[in-house]
Amino acid sequence: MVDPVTDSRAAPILSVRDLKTHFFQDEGTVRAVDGASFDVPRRKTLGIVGESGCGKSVTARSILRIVERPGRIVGGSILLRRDAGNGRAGEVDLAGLDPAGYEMRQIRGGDIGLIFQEPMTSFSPVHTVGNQIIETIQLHQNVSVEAARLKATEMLHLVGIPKPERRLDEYAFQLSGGLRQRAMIAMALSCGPRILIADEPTTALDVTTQAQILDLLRHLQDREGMTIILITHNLGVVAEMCDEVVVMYLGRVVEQGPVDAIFHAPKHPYTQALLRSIPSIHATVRTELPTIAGSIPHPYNRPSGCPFHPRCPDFMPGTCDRSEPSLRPVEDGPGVSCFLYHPA
Amino acid sequence: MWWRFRKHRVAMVSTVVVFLFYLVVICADFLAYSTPLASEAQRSLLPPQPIHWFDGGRLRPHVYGLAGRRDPVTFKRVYTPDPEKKILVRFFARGFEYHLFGLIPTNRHFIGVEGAPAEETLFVLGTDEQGRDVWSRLMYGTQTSLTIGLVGVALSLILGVLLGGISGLYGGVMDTIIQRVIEILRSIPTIPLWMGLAAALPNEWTTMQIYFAITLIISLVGWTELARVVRGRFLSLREEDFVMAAELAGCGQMRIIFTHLVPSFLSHIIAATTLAIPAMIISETSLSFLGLGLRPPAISWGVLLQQAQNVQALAISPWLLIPSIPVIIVILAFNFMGDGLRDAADPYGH
Amino acid sequence: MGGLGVGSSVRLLDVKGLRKFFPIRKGFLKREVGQVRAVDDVSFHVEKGETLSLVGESGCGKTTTARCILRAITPTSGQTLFRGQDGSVVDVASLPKSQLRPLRRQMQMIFQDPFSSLNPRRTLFDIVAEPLVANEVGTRQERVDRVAELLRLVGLRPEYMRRYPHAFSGGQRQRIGIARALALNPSLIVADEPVSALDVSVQAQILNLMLRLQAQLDLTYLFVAHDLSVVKHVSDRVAVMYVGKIVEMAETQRLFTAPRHPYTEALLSAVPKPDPRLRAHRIVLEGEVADAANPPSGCYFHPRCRYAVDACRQETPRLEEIEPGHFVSCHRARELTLRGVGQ
Amino acid sequence: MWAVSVLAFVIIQLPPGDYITTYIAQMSGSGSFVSAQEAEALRQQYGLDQPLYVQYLRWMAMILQGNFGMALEYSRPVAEVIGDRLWLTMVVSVAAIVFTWLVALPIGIYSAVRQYSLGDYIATFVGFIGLAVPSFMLALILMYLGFTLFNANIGGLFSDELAEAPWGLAKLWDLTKHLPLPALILGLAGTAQLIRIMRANLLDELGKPYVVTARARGLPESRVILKYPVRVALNPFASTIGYLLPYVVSGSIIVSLVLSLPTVGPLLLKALIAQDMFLAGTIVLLLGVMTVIGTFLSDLLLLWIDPRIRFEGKQ
Repeated sequence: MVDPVTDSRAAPILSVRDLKTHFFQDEGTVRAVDGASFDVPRRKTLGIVGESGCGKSVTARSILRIVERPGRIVGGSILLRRDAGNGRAGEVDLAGLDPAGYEMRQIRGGDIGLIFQEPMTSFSPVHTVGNQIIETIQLHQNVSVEAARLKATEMLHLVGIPKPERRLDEYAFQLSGGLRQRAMIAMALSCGPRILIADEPTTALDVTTQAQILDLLRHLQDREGMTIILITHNLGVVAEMCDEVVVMYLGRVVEQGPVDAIFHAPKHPYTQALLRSIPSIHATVRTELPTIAGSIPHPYNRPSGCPFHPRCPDFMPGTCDRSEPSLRPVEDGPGVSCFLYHPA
Repeated sequence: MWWRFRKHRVAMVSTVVVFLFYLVVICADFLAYSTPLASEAQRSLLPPQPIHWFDGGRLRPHVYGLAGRRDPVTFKRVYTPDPEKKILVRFFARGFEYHLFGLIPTNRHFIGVEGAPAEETLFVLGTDEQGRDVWSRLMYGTQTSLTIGLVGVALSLILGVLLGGISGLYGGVMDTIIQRVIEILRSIPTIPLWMGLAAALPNEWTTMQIYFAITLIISLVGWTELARVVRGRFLSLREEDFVMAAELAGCGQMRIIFTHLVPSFLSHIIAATTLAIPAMIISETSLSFLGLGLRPPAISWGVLLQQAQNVQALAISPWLLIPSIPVIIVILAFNFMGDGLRDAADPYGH
Repeated sequence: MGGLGVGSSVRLLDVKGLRKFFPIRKGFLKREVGQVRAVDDVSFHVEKGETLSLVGESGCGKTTTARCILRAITPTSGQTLFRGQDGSVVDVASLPKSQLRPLRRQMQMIFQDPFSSLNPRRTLFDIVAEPLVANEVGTRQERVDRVAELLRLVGLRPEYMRRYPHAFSGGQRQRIGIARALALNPSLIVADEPVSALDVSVQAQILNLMLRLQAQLDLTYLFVAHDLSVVKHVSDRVAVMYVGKIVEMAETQRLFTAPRHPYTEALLSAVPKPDPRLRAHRIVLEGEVADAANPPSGCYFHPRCRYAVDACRQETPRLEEIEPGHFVSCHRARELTLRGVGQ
Repeated sequence: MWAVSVLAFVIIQLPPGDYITTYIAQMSGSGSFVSAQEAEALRQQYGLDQPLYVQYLRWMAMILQGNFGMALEYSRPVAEVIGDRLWLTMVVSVAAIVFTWLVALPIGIYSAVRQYSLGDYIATFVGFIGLAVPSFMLALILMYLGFTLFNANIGGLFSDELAEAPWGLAKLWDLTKHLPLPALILGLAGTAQLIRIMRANLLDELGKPYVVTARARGLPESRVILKYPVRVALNPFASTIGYLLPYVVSGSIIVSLVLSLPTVGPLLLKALIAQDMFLAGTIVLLLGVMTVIGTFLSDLLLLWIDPRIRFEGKQ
């Protein structure tokens, strides 16, 4: 296994190596994540992009060890490097922990926070917003209810919710979509995690609300110095938010690199095609878009070799359909998983 | 839907069981070997006679004759099997005359004893107080109880689909009225309602009249559930985009209903109907058991079980409880079948 | 409403003062306690052969407008004048339901959800031939030929005719939906978010298909969408809606490069651009979209508008043509210089 | 409520003839003769000669004054005849419901959380049996088993020697001892149903994002399940109380008959057969009222536990 991006900066806060998460169903096995490797640089925003079924959400859930049955991590490691600040310095392999054990539970919410696409359904409909935030705080910090409540109010204030004391006692369905997502962020950040995983945090929101939430995330990152893993299918959001980008296709990382390199000098044919095919607000009016031929294969019949080869314009018969390329650095930076750059 | 249903093994087995039971319904006369009303005070409360299949290593099915004597202490007749007296059981034996499937006149029965004197006859499941053969009565009871379920469900189905359809399709005032009626009907405890209605049946009515009245009464409550299912499906389907697409394609109201809506909820109706049948059977059985449903000389499972109402009778002749076994089996089978159908009917279910 | 200034054009659709209010019913007696002004005095027209896009955020009334035009729902008031293929003009909004049928052949819809818009129990042939059958067009063999032709037109193999929709991917299903819409050679196609449920790479395929079909079959599109990037790729003109009203309407290029309404400006600025070098300072709107059941006084946008003055709080602005073909509903439209997006 | 009273009246009026007819029949059965004049006088006395709506209004007026009329067959006021029995009906029903809840909740939760486990299959199967066996049949079978295996009569609510005794601690204790069995028999079908409802509700809820969120916040699994999805799944569960009560009460009629429990069930049956309209009417009416109360209670409960309903319309 060759390390992809490891530059001179401090060790990445999280390293995923050859992660495999499979879903064992009656009809067959879905290899949702199948050998994904990437690093999450400290205090930066890493974007994970890909189309539906590429395994980006499952990757996020695998990191938190909340993959649901019949899904299971069948291989690989997830190394979390905690710093001394939390009092539990050192490296830990999340893939090796008991998903229901104490240590993993301390990491969830304590070291890694998670926010979801659906802010409406991410809160229990029968508990107040405050109840859930206070619960989280008390779970990870040994404080009284009053102190936890104070902290929760502070968090709501921090994410820009007006009248936080009152909102604390309201239910999620009483808040608007934007406020709900803010409350969700407040809950995820209430115990000061070093990593925030945001799984499609703005997909369900309107553009103007999306702008508000993205702004908030950026602001919070500057202030708290946390690492963000932003999972999205929206390349615009990635371009605006991320420092580093991971591109996934059918459960594998096809390319990783700094955002500028990915958008202006993409290496992998999939990344190139994806970027060309997105409708742009800067395009000339009424123009045809270059498209990627075909459609994403059904999860039960993955192509052999490089998963992208049936749709790839640079397909090399005899190579791409025979063996699987691995993620390797090319030139000075980005890691690419393609035989064009490192012949088999 | 079919292939999904077939994956449901228990449901498949249950379907076979239900099918077998209805075979009994069709062939009740053939399976019975004595007329259900033939009574003989001398033979009251005979215990079941187990069939012995082999005799001296040869297949020669027979039962032991029963020797009765009166217990000098309790004055009750006690019967003991007499291994010496072997009564041969024949297949396709001649018996009373009947019309097979209501058409073919015959006197052949599945099993029976031929040409034996009155006391040397067959009581596979024993006899009741009046000395009537429980097995034969059970066959006829099955016929009544299972058809009452079907007829009742058919009535409920017509009422339910009609009213539910009107309610879901047109909405407005009709919907409100039908919904209120359903609510009121459902808010009344069913058993007192049935009891009240059943008690209202005149004593002088014939068995047939009572049979239909009872079906009417039990379907009175049954239709509300079906109407709710139909209405619910109509309402949710009306929201589907493909219905609007059909409307925009210029389809008439009738075409939308029959090519888009009905096929989409037909499977749900079938499932709901299957689940409604056991409820009907239970209702009939309960009412007859209370003496408010079918009355003798009609025979149904409930009527049969009525004899098992008191503990003393049961303790002496536990075979009177035997009719409860088919009741439980049939109801279980219908429930499993309906459940399987319901799972298979839901195209978006896991 | 003034004309567009393009002399030779034919107005296929002319919407005047369209309104759709939904009653809010509450409580035990379902008493009407208010109204949601989903569409509130909307006027625009669509010319033959062009694409007009209705854009706006969720709940702005764009979908309701589209459905009112098709008479999938009956509008509260207003006119929608439609020019039939025989040249006659009828008001679809006030037509009795029984007379809608011939018109339905000329206006069709493409749906957002490629799953719920196709009946899972019918084959591709049944689905695509439905409009033909419903309108009694052709013999069975002619219908088979027509369906095959339609499937080829949208890029599907005619051999798939006997399959059921569940065997197809989202993009392919959307193609089936398009084939159904084209079956009767309509002149107007209303597309309600046709690509928003699709993956990025498939979006491009469907958009291209729609553009190609428009040129090939001389179609007119009313395109309803929330994604401004998609809109830019397909439309000739764009109308921006906010809380049931059109706030700005202009040719696409002009609207994107030189918007005149502050809401349009904010909307354009909020769209994330897929280019990290363009991380410009964004205009982030404060607050939430106004409630259509209880809208603010004056201009509905004023509580969020950074240019709002007193007049905006009191007077409701009217949609005015401030330049030929450029309609804006803003008191300060003429004095403000707003930021658009470059090429 | 009004509809219930009308319906109750209609039901009891449906039988042809009236109590007097039955009375005459009984009298002639025992050899005495009732003259037409006497019958007429009796009818007048009880107001049975009036048109139906008048009878109905008179009946309602009486009830509103707290007078339920005379139980003709017993020649005692209805209230007196029903008295204790109604109370015992309630005790038995409530016991059955408590049993239902105590059993159905944990099993339902277990079944959902360990879906497709052995325990789930067993629970599902037992549930099916519970649904399939009519309660009176279950009562019969248990009685038979009790009689043959333990030689004990398991019917009744009191021991023979205490049945007629005045209320006291001993009698109360006796009642408590006798209660579990009728409660089990009555509650089993409902239990089976509730297990299935709970399981289905919970399975729906378990996949919701808020459960995943709760897990992602580091909550222990037991708390994740019990605090969140179970709480939400309880809502539709609560709404079943409304129909559980009348269901159990009406079920108790048949079961009481088999187990010879001193509840209103056997009384109603006798009254219906004897066409004792005041008694039967009152019982049906009371059962109807119980249903309405049950529905009302479950609505209140729902309002209390589900904030979504509580805040509807307050926005």
